[in-house]
This record gives sequence, structure tokens and C-alpha cells, in this order.
Amino acid sequence: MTDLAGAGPRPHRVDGKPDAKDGNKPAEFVPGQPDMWAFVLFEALVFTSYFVVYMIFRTRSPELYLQSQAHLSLRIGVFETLVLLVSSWSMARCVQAARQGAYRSALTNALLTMFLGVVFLVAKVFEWTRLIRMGFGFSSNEFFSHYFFLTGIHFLHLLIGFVAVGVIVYQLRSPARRSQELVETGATYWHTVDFLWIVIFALLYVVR
Amino acid sequence: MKRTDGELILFWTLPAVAIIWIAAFFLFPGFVHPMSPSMSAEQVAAFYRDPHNLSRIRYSMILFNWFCVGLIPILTLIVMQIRRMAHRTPIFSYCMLGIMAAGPTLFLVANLFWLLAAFRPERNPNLTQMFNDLAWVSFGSGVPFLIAQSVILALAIYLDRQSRPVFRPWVAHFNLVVAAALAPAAFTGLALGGPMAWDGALPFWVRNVAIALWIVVMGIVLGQAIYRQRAEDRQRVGDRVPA
Amino acid sequence: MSAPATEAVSPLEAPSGSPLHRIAWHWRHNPKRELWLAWWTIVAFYQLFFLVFFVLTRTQPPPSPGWDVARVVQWFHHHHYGLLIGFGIMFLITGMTAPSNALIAYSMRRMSVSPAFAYSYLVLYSLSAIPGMLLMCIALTVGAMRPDRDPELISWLYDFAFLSFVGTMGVFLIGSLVWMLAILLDRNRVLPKWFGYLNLCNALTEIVVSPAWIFKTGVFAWNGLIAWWIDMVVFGLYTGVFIFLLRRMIQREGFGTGPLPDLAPTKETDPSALAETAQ
Amino acid sequence: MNALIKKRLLVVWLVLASITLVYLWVGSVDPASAVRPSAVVTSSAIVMALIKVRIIFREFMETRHAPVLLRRLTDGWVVLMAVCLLGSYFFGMAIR
Repeated sequence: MTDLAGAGPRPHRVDGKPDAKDGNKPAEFVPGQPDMWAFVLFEALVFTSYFVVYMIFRTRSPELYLQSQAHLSLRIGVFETLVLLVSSWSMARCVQAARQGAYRSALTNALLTMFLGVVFLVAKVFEWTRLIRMGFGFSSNEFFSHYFFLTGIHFLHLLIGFVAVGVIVYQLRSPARRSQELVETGATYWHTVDFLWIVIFALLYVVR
Repeated sequence: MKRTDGELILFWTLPAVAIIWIAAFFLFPGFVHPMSPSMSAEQVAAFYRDPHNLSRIRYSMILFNWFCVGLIPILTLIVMQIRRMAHRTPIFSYCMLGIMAAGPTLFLVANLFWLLAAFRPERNPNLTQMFNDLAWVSFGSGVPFLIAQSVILALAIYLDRQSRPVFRPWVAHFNLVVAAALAPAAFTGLALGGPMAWDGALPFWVRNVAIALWIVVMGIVLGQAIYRQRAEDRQRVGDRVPA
Repeated sequence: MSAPATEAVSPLEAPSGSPLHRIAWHWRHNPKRELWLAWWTIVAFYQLFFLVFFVLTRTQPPPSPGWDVARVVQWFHHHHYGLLIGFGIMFLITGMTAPSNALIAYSMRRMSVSPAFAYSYLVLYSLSAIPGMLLMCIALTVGAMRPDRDPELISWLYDFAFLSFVGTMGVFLIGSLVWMLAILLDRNRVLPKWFGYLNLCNALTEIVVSPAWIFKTGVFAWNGLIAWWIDMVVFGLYTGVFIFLLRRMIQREGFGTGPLPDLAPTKETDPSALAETAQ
Repeated sequence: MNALIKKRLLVVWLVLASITLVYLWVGSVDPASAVRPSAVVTSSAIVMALIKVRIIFREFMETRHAPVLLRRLTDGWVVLMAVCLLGSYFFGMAIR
């Protein structure tokens, strides 16, 4: 396999670094491919529509939602959120390290991100099995349909996120590649998975 | 020069497939006097329960199941000829490649419903009738890909502008006429009797005759094109050797 | 159809005059005529698709999967002619999807990726027409044909039709992913990267629609807010965008008007020409 | 410089984590009494989530240094979410 597009023709951006200029106002730049930002914003809008549908249906039968919601474990949700936040943090460190040329450290951080992603997946699967053991499945009731749908589609985005981090790792491993743009593009995707989860967590576990 | 080894073998499978198709067509008792859509559920069930009919339905449809895709190699040879045409893009050969598998698949769907109806003829007559309807509608209105095939072939021929085109322009005209003859069959669902019903003149006789004619005519011009191509290739090789 | 307005990029000057006159000119002289033909077929197909599914047959937005048998029979009764005529039109024109798939496959051939991508897409989308659309047309035609059929069977045909239409997912899912990967790997910049990512959005809608196999009511049913409406908006945007981008791709193509490179050597070695030079 | 960025990221993460831990308190339910809809809990949960989202946009995803268009678009989405989520909640509760 060749490296992903964009790596070859476009030179590494050196001048775009924040604080690169000696002045106190850093140069403006778009992190990663602008195309990925188009995806992030579009996907964010699609999720907004899912969230609005959920909120509207929630207010139509609040008792059912509240009773079902009581079976979720807030602690597991908080744990998962923290795990994803740590993964985002290490992803941000990976980008900074790669920008400064510290590729070894960047690679470590990328692998750490991946590991935390796996931890999240395991926690999620544990949570699902727990609920299914308790007798709540995808079609049990409206709340659980939304719950399994939103967590499921988020789970899928996270799985795609492994491809994104995989591309980052692939880029960082060989001096012949190391496209800073692709590293930032993958990072943008990963953070998207994180911030979508933060909203999903608030809506499913906490909102009353 | 394109590699053409084996194309003649593929081409000469055409008569064999044609004979099998004709045999299967006449073996199926529902084709020769095409079953009328106005038959009641009991009549349809009785048709399938008649032991004389039943074995003929099964064997003819098994035969079709084997060989209804038999024309695909011939259609692929047409694609090979389209690729020799003076086009700037491979669009037309891609179109043909995409279409040619879908037509036989649609016939395969009809074939499955016929065999399904014949598998347990003692079933509730309403069910037998429904399978029969599904089979006839898939068969009758299964023309979209045949129409597209003819139209695309015609367009490809019209745009093949060279001193010695692969197919003559009349082949394109002929294909358009065939496409027009197939068109009424798309609307078989509209009438249960008369010339537009699935056993009527337009969707059944005109359509099937058009398909048969298309196979014969295209078989002949395709054969001519292939033989001509081979003759030219041989001559070119012969010219090159002394040089 | 009025092709001309879009083809100003052609190196030859298109004449002014009646639309018919200009179409005839393009048919004769425009070196990109094959591409434009395919592109206009896509435009025409989606217009007819909209007309048949949204206006004539009223199968989009879909009726409810939660109806009882009597209501379903009533629905067939109410849309009898719309269904039969509408799907008759579909049977007539479904073949128009072929130039669409061919043009998209061609876009991948212009990219710096293996031809495997173009061929995979071509096969996947050619395959999709039958389970994704024609089975529905057949089942609903059969259902509408005999209003006096056993209502239970009519109801089965109704489920069969809509589930095959909505629930055929894999071919579109994998097809979109193939296109996405080709665009992201491409170095010739045939199509923009953001459209590659939009393919992923479209592929995800094929996942989101899958609960339609499980639910008879609610937002995840085959006519639900999430499984149908949101997905349809994404699909509509995606389709509009790729039609626009394919148009731009054709406009940017730098075809000359000279002899075809493939044919040029053939002409030199053409037997008659050789015979002439020999004399 | 390197240390400065690292420190900043660490602080950002600590802020995000602390807001997350606040959820344990906001979302806690008294097991003795029945759970009731609560506008206060709902609004604070949504607002806290959106604050976190904006911090992630600004710091982790670096829109802080991005061109004004991208900053506006991301902030615009946060505002849109606030309007849509709170709007659908309060509107839904009002017409119930």
C-alpha cells in the first residue's frame, strides 16, 4: 500500500506552526486537511439531528425514559468519558510532538491513544452485556432503542477512528512519510469521536 | 493488437445456447399458449397440479436455470467489439459490462418463482397464484436491461466514427427498433387481458420475437466482426514479418 | 434535455442557435460527447426516479410498516394506477443507471489508483439495481395487479417490497467505501477529498437504516425520522454533490479533437493503407 | 516552548476531567425518592457538555489558531446544539 493521498504532493507545513513567528500573534492555520473539517461539521450536523429526535421523543414520555435511564450506570459512563478524554489528550500531545519533530514521542502517544480506544471499547461492550443480561435490548423500549442506536453508531465511529490512528502510526513510523497534515487530519477525526461522546454521555446518562 | 484467442469458441457456443433456449421455451407448457393473467387462483393451481404439466414445468425451468446465463459470453464478446470502436472513453463498454449480468439475473428471479410454484403444487391456490404472478411479472417486465443494452449499443455504434466502423450503422438502427419493440412489455402490470396483458401480443409475442431476432442478427454481425478482426490481425502479422 | 450551456469549455466553439441545433453540433463535434451523454443520463434518471417514487407511486416517503392488513389493502387500492404506471416507467428506464455507474467508474480510472477500484464499483452498483429497486417494483406491481387477492398475501408483498428496497444495504455501503478509498488515495485530484469523506457519511446511512428490519413503528422503522428522513437528506445531498462534481470533472477533462491515440497506429497498419504505400 | 505546550494540554485535560467528575454529582439520584424530570439538571448537563466540546475544539483540535471561518463554524455548531437541545427539551416539556 502506498501512503495516503496528500502526503506526497503537499510539502510539510513548517511555517504554519503556532508561535513559529517571533511576533506575539501566531500565524493562522487549519489543522489537517480542510476536507476533514468539512466531514466533521457535516457529521456533527447529522448527529445534531439524531440528538434532537431523541430529545423530542424523550419529552413525549419522560417517565419511561427516566425509569429506563435509571438502569444505566453513571459511573461507567463517567469512566468511559474520562478514558476518551485521556485518549484525546494523548492524541493532542502526539500532534504537538510530531510538529516539533519528536517522532518517537509522537508514536508513543499515538499508540497510547489506540490503547485507550480499546479500553473504551471493552468498557462499552461490558456495559452492553450488563444491560442485555438485565433484559434490556435494542428493541426493549424507546429509550433503549435510542441508547443502543446512539452508543452503537458512536462505537462504529470509534472503530473507524482506529483506521485514522492507524494512518497516523503508519505515517510516523517511517522517515520517508511523516506527513504532518495527515497526522493532524487523523487527530481531528479522533477528537470528533471524543466530543460526540461527551454530548451523547450528557444526553443519555444525565439529562432528566 | 488485442488478444483474441478463444473468442471463436465462445462465439460458437451461441447456437448451442440458442437450441437449448428454444427447446426449453417450447417445453414449458405456460409459454406456447401463454398463461393468461385472468386465470383464477384455482385454475392456476390446477395448471400446476396437472401431472403432465408439472414435470414439463420443472424440467424446462431447470434447463433455463442452467442456461439462462448462457448468453453472457456472447454479450462479453460484444463488449470486446465496443472496445475496438473509435471512442475516447471506456464509458460504453463499462455500461455494457454493468448491464449484461443484470438481465439474466432478473430472468433467474422469475425462474425461481416458477420452480417454487411447481415445488408444492398442493399448496394453497392463492400462494401458487402469487408465485405465478411474481414469476410472470419478473419475466414480462424484466426488460429494463435489454432495452438499455440495445440503446447503449446503438449509441456506441453511432459514435464509432472511423473509416471502417466495427458495426455498420444499420445495426444501430436495428437495435433502436428492438428497444422500441421491448418497451411495451414494461407495462404488463396494467392489464389482465387484451394486447397489453402479459400473454398479449405486445408484451409476449412482439417482445419475445424481438429478443429472438436480436440474438440472431447480433450473432451474425458479431461473427462477421470477429472473423474480420482476425483476418486483419493475421494480415498485419504477415506484413510485419518480412519487414 | 439541453446539454449545451454546460459545455463552453470545449475547445471548439459551439455554434449559437436553437437548442436542437446545438445538441446536433455537440453530437458531431464535442470530443467529450460520451461523458456528457452519461452525465445527462444521470440527471434525467434522477428526475424520473423522483417523479416515479415521490409523485406517481407515492412510495417515498414510504407508507407505514405498522399498518394492519386492511389498511395495506386500502393503500394498494388507493394507488392502483399510480403503482402500475409508475413502476412501468421504472421498468422502462432502470437501465439508465448503467451510464451513471459507468461514469463513476470512469472517474476512478482517471485516478492514480488501481483499476480494481473502478471495476469493484461497477460490479457492486450494477448488482444493486435488482435487490435495491427492481424487486420492489415487481412486488408492488404484483400486489396492485389483483386487488381481490388474499389480503394476507398482499400484506406479505407490501413487506417484501419495502424491506427489499430499504433494507438492501451492503452493496451501497461497500460501493461508497470503495469510491471513498479511491478518492482519498488519488494523487491526480480528480475529485476533492471532502467528497471522499462525504462518501463515508453516505456509507454510514446504510448502517443507520438497518434497524428498519426490526422496528414496525417509531423513528427506526422504515418510514421513521432517523431511518428514513435523515438518511434521505444525507443521500439527497450526496447525490446532488456527486452529480455536480462529475460535471466539473468532465468540464476539466482536456480532450483534444485529434485522432484517437488508440486508433492512430491501427490506421498506419490498416491493410488498405499498407497496400497503397506498397505500390 | 515544548514544556509550555505540554503544560497547557495538561491543564486543559484537568479542566475537562473535573467537569466530567461534576457529572457524578449533578447526575446522582436519591435512591429513596422517585426520579423526576428536572430542567436544572438537564440544562446544566447540556451546558457543561457544550463547554467541554468548545474546549476540545479550541485546545485539542486547535481552532484557537484557525482562520476565522473555521472558528465561526465550530462555535456556530456549539450554539446551534445549545439552541436545538435546550429548545427541543423546553418546547417538548411545554407542549406536553
